[in-house]
Amino acid sequence: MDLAYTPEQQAFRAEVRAWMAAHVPATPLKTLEGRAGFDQHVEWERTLASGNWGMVTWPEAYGGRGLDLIRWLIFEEEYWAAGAPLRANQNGIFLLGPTIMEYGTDEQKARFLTPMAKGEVIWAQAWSEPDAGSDMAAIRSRAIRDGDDYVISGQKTWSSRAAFADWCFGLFRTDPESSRHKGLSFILLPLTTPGVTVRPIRQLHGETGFAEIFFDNVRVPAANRIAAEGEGWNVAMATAGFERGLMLRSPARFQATAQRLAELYRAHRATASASAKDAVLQAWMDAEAYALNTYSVAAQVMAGGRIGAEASLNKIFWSEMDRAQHRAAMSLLGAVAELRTLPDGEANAWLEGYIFSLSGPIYAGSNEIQRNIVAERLLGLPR
Amino acid sequence: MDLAYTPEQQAFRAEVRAWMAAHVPATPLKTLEGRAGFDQHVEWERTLASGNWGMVTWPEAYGGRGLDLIRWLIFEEEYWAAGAPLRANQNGIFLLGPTIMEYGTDEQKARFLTPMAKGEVIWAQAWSEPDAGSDMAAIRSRAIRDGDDYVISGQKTWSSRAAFADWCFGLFRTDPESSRHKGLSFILLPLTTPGVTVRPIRQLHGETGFAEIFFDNVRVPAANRIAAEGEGWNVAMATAGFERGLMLRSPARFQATAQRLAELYRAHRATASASAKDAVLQAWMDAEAYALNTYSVAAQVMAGGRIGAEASLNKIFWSEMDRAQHRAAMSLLGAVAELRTLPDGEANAWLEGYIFSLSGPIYAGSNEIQRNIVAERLLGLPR
Amino acid sequence: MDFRLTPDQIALRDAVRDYLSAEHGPGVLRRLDAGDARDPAIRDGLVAMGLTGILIPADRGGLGLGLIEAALVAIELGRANVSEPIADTALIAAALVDPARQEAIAAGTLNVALAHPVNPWIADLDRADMVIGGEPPANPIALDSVDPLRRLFAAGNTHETDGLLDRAALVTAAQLIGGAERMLALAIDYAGQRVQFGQPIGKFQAIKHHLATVATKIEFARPVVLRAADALQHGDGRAPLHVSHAKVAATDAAILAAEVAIQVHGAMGYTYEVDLHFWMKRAWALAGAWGDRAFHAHRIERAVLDGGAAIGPTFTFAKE
Amino acid sequence: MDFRLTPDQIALRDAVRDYLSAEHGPGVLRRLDAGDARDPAIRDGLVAMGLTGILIPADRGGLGLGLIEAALVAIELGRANVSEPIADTALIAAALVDPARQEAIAAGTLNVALAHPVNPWIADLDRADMVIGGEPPANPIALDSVDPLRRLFAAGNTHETDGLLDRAALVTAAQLIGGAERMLALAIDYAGQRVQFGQPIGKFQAIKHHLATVATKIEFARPVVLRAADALQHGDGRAPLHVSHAKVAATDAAILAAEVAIQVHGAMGYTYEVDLHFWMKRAWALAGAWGDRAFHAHRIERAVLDGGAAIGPTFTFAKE
Repeated sequence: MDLAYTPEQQAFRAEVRAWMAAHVPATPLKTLEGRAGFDQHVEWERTLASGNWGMVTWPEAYGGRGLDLIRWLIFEEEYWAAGAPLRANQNGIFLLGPTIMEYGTDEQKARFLTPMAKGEVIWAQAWSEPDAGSDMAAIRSRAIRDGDDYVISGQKTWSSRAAFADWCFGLFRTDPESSRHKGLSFILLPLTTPGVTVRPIRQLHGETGFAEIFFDNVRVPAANRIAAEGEGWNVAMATAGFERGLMLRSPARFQATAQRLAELYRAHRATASASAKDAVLQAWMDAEAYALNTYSVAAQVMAGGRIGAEASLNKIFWSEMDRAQHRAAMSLLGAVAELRTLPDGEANAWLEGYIFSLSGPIYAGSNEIQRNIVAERLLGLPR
Repeated sequence: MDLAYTPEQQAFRAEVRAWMAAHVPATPLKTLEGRAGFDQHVEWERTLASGNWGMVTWPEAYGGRGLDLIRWLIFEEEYWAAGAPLRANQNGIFLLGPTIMEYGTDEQKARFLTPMAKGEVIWAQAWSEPDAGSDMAAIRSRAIRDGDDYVISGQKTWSSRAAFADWCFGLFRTDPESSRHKGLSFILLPLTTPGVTVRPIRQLHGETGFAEIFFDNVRVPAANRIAAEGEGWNVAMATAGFERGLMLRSPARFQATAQRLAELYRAHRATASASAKDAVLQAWMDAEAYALNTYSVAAQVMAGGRIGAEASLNKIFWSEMDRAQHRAAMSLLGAVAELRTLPDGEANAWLEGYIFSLSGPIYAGSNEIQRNIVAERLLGLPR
Repeated sequence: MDFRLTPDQIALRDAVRDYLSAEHGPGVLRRLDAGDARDPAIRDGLVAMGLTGILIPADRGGLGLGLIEAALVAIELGRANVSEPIADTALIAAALVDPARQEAIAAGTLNVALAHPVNPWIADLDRADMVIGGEPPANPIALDSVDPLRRLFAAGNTHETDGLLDRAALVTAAQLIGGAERMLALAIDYAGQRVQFGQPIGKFQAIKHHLATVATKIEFARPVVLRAADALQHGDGRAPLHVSHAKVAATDAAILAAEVAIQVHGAMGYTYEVDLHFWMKRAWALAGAWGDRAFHAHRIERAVLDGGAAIGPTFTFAKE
Repeated sequence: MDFRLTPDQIALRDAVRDYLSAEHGPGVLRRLDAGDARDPAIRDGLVAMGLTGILIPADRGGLGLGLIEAALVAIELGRANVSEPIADTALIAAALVDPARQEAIAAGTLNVALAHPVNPWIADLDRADMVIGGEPPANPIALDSVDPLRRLFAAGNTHETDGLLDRAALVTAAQLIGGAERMLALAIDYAGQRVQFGQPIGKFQAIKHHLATVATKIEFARPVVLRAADALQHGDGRAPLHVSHAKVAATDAAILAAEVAIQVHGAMGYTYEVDLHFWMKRAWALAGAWGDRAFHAHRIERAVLDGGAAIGPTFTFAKE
């Protein structure tokens, strides 16, 4: 065990820090959930790509820098410390990208990865269906083979970024006789394909973060399928593992939240309750623990280890930490917590963050499902 | 709603208080888990009976005073405020007594209730079996009818008070062909009956609070059966309801604990953590809430209401409150929490209480079972 | 000593509940959300029921009832998520104004807005005929609450008004209890309908236990609110302590109910398509209103940990 | 930057774990509990493995390893519930004595007891050759711990010794982690065997979720302990903060593991018949040892809330 950064790692940190200082927009971008803000975020993706920062761990051949996970963590730390924007590209670089890297053909890698790293194609998820949320094996949308194409019909929902994205990836039933986990295939398609209709879903806070996608005899080339026909479930499980695992939530974001929470506590010290104080300390401890665990998992992965059901521990921890951090902030804010704009004129980011944090224990597989996975696969309890 | 005590209720409180002041032993009795302490506690039951305080809510004909539940609550408040001992008689007066009152014949009432109220017969439970704990319907001990008798064989366990008690009550399978909830009968017998062997179980803190009871062709008159043959499950469910419900844990005990916890906090104020302070405040709030809820339920019962699945809410609440109160005390005590005798020479009642509190969420139906009951019977969720 | 509601109290509660259940369902909330969040017809209906006169003596046109009844009505207002200023005017201000104004309140012709240093806002200032506890700002600035049915305005100069804070905190606690009960009911409904893995999700033990925990939390908060109402009604010196306990217990129950209810609803709970969000937002709003959790926890702390206030069973009720 | 254990560290950990698993099972605990709680053979075996020399340079007969290795050994001692004073002598005191005494410790001929103002007791004073941090009382008074395998004596005059508290708190935290892992394993075993309602109770979702929560708590405490060991090893100025975090996280994990494990065991967990109680009692004992939760929470509070100590990612590791 060696917990010192090398001089090269420190130099890398300095490089990221300097670039971010020079390029991160001075004023916060508009919300990613609206057209104007989305375009700003895409523009930022392209600015990132101009510095070759799209996805530092990817091979140089695909628009990356070929760096290891420690550098990625350092990159993320400096990225969030600089107050850089959310990544419009998240579905691509953190979910689909690793999936293609593992299951795609060389041709698919060449075709999809570089535009992803460059922010030229923004990806949406097309996983869940109205009756297939936590129970993803209940998928009914069909992709029927017709020559060199599939013809897709059905409905997807909770598709993040779909309102404005370029392409989507998802699971479709290619064997109409199959059920549950069998007969599914993992297919990519442009959202501009004829027969695709996207209907944004209004979220509880009025934004449109995700959308429904309707497919009406949508024709997609079979070359857009990742891995063999009928192998979609395994591919999707790997993708879901990436989602829950190392990459979805980098620790620097939670450390930044813990730090802001400590500042909020100091501003409310005179009136704060014992429970709020305890929650602030716990937030700091948990953010630290999450960072340490991430460095530990990254070291395993760099040595050739794979993240399996451990990703579920991760997802349980960060999602409940995130909710607890924001719940503590709401408690500290007291009477102004409910205001969308705080008296100082700033948007109430804690309120927005609390609302968003409530989705954490639900999405990417509800925490009930995650605890089942931990119990059965890691702890060996009977199914 | 009228939350004022009547002058009569106040006079009753004064009467209890005066009697307790004159009679409660000045020095604490030895532990109920050993022979000497048990005898002291039985002696105390008889002292109580001498003042006609055995069970104030029972009819005068059975050794009670015919008082209502409000008086019972007042009695309990004064009882615990006076530092009076634990009730050796608890199984009898709070569990079996109400069961006989509801299901027994007049003859059985006359035969069993008065000696119970007088502390002349101390009762043990004989419910659980090695393979029938939370799953009480898995009972295998048999009582085979032979003329006017039953012949009992089998094994019971977790029998509280059995080491020193006089009689036991429990469920036995009277129909050997039956399974689960059917074919069970509720039978009472003296622990001195030939063929009965009691083996005390050593608890984790070294005491022997409960015992195993082995039955080897034990002959018991059929007149000792409560309710009809094969009706035992319904009777036992009623008894278990009493156990979980109003009577097992009177609120005054938790209020007394909350008060002692506040005093403990004051003694450790300079060093206490925010989490401990919050836990102490929560302990006070919960003890108050429990008292208020009990008065509310008592009023319903006095008006002819019955306690059904609501008893499960009660059991969840008090058992988790009890554990949290004692956990908070352990945290406040810090380094001395582990000592069985505190530096001032006093027994570490908080440690003993914490250990005992860990059994609360387990016994009388584990809290997992209670939450199932609440969800299915009160909330109407599907089974 | 009788903790039961009287037959009259039960009849009042049921009448309000039935009326709101019939007239003020989720469709009304959606209509108000799409419009300006207030509808004179709702207010007129509540006035016609006599609710504006609940605390006002009969000889001034009211029902002559007390704070227990006010709390019971507030629970129902919370259950239905009523946003009309009737709670502020009729359940709080009515006890604090002169007889002539009481008559006007009972008649439904006077709206009172409430200001207090503990709140940075005044609710429904735009349609208020008078303000208690502060100078109405000359140019009211509308604030933007997460709750789309709330109408808040930046407070100007405020001052403390005797009796206002405890009454308002009590009514707020009662509304939170009603809201918590409704969120639990919505989650139970959804869990019975939503099928995953071939069965209603309400069959899964994890879902059952989440909901049982919420039910327990609510069950042991409700009598705390009623005790506070009784103590305040009778002028018990411990009423502020009891009100603070009520506000904390009701807030904690409502916040837990919201978090569990959205978890049970899954992604649907995160949308406008189901109704849950209206009650969650109200809970988040009321959690900080009329003394946030810290404010009331400190009042309890001063009494229980610092104070000479004795605790224990003989101090549970007011008038021993 | 590499958070993995080195092959040597893994080999050491596995060797200690395998040895204790073979030689120090629950049967040993029961034998010690029935006797005087110490057995020279256990100590001799640990000395023979070289564990007393773990922190001592090779030229004084030791293994010349560091606090990471000491923490790994302490986790295994906790997992096996070893009660020998080897942790105090070899993992804590060894770094604080002069070279001659280090040689004696490595050889297994010197036992050191530890005193500190934060503890009201000295462990294993009766067989100690020397005491660090206090005057041994002339007539040691034995104290009665809930943990039958602990031998505690009332402390006499104590004073602070540089480096002692943080090292001891670190080793205690590591033992708590090992104990928590063992309690989780015991509960998993029991849940797989115990049949109720016609199935192993481990099939019930409620049991699964309890145990998954414990696993999560432990998973995110372990690296905190290793980071603290590294920081202390390298003399990082933030080491006390990191040690306090480790003690709090390990304590919370162990107390939770104990409460869940006994709940899963049901009434059996409340008896001497199953082994769980040995680990629960150790957890309750170590929770308050070398700074209780409040002591360490206050140290964190001073750094995080009061302090100038910057927090954030670049302060996670020592030597940036």
